[in-house]
Amino acid sequence: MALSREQMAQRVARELKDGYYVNLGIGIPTLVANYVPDGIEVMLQSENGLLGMGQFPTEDEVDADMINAGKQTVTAITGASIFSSADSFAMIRGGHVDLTVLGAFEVDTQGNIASWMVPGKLIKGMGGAMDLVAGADNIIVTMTHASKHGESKLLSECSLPLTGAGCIKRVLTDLAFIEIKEGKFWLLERAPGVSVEEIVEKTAGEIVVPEHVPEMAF
Amino acid sequence: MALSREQMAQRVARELKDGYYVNLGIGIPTLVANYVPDGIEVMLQSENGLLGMGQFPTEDEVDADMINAGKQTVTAITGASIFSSADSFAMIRGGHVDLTVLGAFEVDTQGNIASWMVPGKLIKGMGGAMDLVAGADNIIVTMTHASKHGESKLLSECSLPLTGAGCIKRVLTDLAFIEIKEGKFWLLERAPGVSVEEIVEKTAGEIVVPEHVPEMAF
Amino acid sequence: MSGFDKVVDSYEEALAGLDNNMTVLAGGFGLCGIPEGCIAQIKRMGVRGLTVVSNNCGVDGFGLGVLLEDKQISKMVSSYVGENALFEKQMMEGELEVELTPQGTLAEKLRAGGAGIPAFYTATGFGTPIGEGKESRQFDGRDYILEESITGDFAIVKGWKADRYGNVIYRHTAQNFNPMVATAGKITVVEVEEIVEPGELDPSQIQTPGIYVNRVVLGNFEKRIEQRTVRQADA
Amino acid sequence: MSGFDKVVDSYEEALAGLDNNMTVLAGGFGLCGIPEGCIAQIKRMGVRGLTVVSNNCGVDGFGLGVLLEDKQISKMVSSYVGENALFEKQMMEGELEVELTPQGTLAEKLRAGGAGIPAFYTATGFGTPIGEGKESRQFDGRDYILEESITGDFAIVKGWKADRYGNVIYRHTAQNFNPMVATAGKITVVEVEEIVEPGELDPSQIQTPGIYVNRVVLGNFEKRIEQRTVRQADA
Repeated sequence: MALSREQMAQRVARELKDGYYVNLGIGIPTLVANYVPDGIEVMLQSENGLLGMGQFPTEDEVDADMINAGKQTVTAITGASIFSSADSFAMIRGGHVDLTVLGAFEVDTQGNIASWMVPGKLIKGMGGAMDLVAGADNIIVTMTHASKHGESKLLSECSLPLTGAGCIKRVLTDLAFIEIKEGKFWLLERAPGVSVEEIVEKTAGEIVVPEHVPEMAF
Repeated sequence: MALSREQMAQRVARELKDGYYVNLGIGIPTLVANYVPDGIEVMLQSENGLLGMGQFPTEDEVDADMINAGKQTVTAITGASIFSSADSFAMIRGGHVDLTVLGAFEVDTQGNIASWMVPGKLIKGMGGAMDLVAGADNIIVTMTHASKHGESKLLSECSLPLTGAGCIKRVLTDLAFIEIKEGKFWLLERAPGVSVEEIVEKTAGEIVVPEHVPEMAF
Repeated sequence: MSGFDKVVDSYEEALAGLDNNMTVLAGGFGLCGIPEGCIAQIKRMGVRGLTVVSNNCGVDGFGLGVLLEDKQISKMVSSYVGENALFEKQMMEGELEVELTPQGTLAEKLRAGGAGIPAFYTATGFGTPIGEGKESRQFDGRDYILEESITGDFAIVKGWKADRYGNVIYRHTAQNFNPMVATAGKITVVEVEEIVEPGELDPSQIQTPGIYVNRVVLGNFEKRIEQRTVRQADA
Repeated sequence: MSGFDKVVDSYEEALAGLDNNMTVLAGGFGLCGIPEGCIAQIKRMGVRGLTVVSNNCGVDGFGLGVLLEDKQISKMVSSYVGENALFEKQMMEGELEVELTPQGTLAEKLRAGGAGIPAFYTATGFGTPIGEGKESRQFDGRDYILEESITGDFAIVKGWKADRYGNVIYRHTAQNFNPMVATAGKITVVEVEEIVEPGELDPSQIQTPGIYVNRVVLGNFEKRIEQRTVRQADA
């Protein structure tokens, strides 16, 4: 069965390591914070200028001057630091964030990602996404494997305008965990009960399937 | 008579305006701070990261962590700010300093300045001088009009390696106050008792002399 | 030090000289840390044809959004502008030009503008529509695009506290774009919640030194919250 | 948060992994705010062939000058190096390569190195020996040269206080090059006068966030003064 949003977040959370500074995008990536494994501590970077983002405030703690990149009211953990947007993106662009998790419309076998613009539809802007994908060495993209109409989002070449070129190495979909290298997708794991055949069928770009494909367990 | 170092500083100080942020180089420029006219307040920028440099400390106030760009112990005035070298030179390079005063070996009619290196002699480095001359719109160079051997330092073309190209508009020497524009020197004022003839004779580059050349008064 | 006293008594004085067709740089992220009073004054002044550089354009009826009501903005330079129906409408109808710029590139362009750096290379946007028409080159085998700096006629900034000399500190994440914007305006106006005497702010903790600031004005702030997210207090 | 505890117990641990022919970035201006303990440890380790990037190279017998005694430095990147007889001698005899870089350009190269900006344009040095062989171009009618960023294998930094997470603040003008150096090392080591617990430093006042810092070590500092200038106390 396809992974739920929570399961996707849970699977991504297993990639966290103790001491990681992590930037989580909006949507499923945000949920990853709820599944940090025991014994592991991570610090969340919010690109509006906060390192060490905490939980939402209580009603009493709400402070208009304390928000995250999603413009939500948040708190800061003990030991957090707060800085300007230029300093925040110096951190991001300079490759100092250990892991970035973000959503996408499409990725392709070249590691390209499209996530910000659909021609003909209203374009709201890329926000910090282009900086995040260009700056990070270690990115996990989370998205559904195919659109509601069954069209694959894992392509040989993105059809939408790119957010970044050649920067994505790992994708977690609701069906599979996939690595991108040497111009191909490589199937690493499959969702519980999802067949390799279904994954291959729903992957438009070239995909390499090893002899044994482990099933994720939750 | 040629101006003393103190008189040179005093003359430069008359160019100060209330509210000016000023960077003073080592030597005669440093003395300018002693002659700030009544009713005028300036704030001194020291390029190691201090805006609002104060006087030297008393013995009791000496603090190894509080120095100026000449590596001298200093104090900070009330209302000073302290920042990194990158931020300090952002200020300088970005043209936010209102007046920069510094010494030189030579200047020429193109506004070029040579102040940091004599081929064949030990080269210590340019420190912040290249940034200062490139960043400032408003610079006054202070130097003697001629070398000890009587050789003019106001040339049609600098003979020494440059510190900056086309950036100097005003020079105060021990003999004259001179403007540089349209590829020529323009004599503005002469030191008390110094003749126009002497100035012209000691100026190697083309110099324009107006009908009346005011004498400086002290 | 009268020459360094930057405090003005009104927003009229604070924005004196702002005229049609100028470029205005505005601090803030979403509705957080925005110069509310300066925006209101710009609306009152009725100046038009403005190019506004700001990460976002407020919401309908608040923040920079209010300048859309009388079509005072002709061009926005932003990274994200989607929170505003009037914005959409004017953009769709071609009344409002929009130059989308990646958030980090926008922050760096403003910093560069203040720091006398005319242009810099960044990997952000290479191979995307943002890189099209821009010069690109490789360093160490990686592709980068050339981005030029931004400066403005006026910078409007929201600080927390400022002293009379224009030294400013910001509160929490209301810092955001404000420090860079403050460096990049020909005339920089800072509105604050509190004006203090020189010496009250620790010199090493000043985030915008007074050299960048032309005018300081005491403001009143609504501080509207865009996404009020809360958790239950622990029992 | 054990994964974020950056404190190590000794300078041996702090500089573990430093090897011959590496590039070391060092904070400090003159003898102010220099990482005294790290320098002493590099001397003890005896590593050689180092490229050292630092505004100055100390004096004879103190600061980076001590690394000259056993010829551990093969190249210095600095803006001003004149305070040191041994330095002169090694430079004159060709044992020590020196790359002079304008002070502001050096600061910006280090900032750029940490910030993922491979190169930027500056007017500083155009038309001088520093601009020779460098690409130049005009923006808005003015000439600029292209300068590339600097990063290093190790960054050695002198802070005032750090918490266990590696958040650092600096004291007065001992800040100088330290914050930029801290961002540009593959491994960044910060030695401080005091280690405090997380939360003791105000988040908005942290000058180097812990994300840049790999190791924090408690030091003892001589803080030698290069130019002791004093005035008479007022009567």
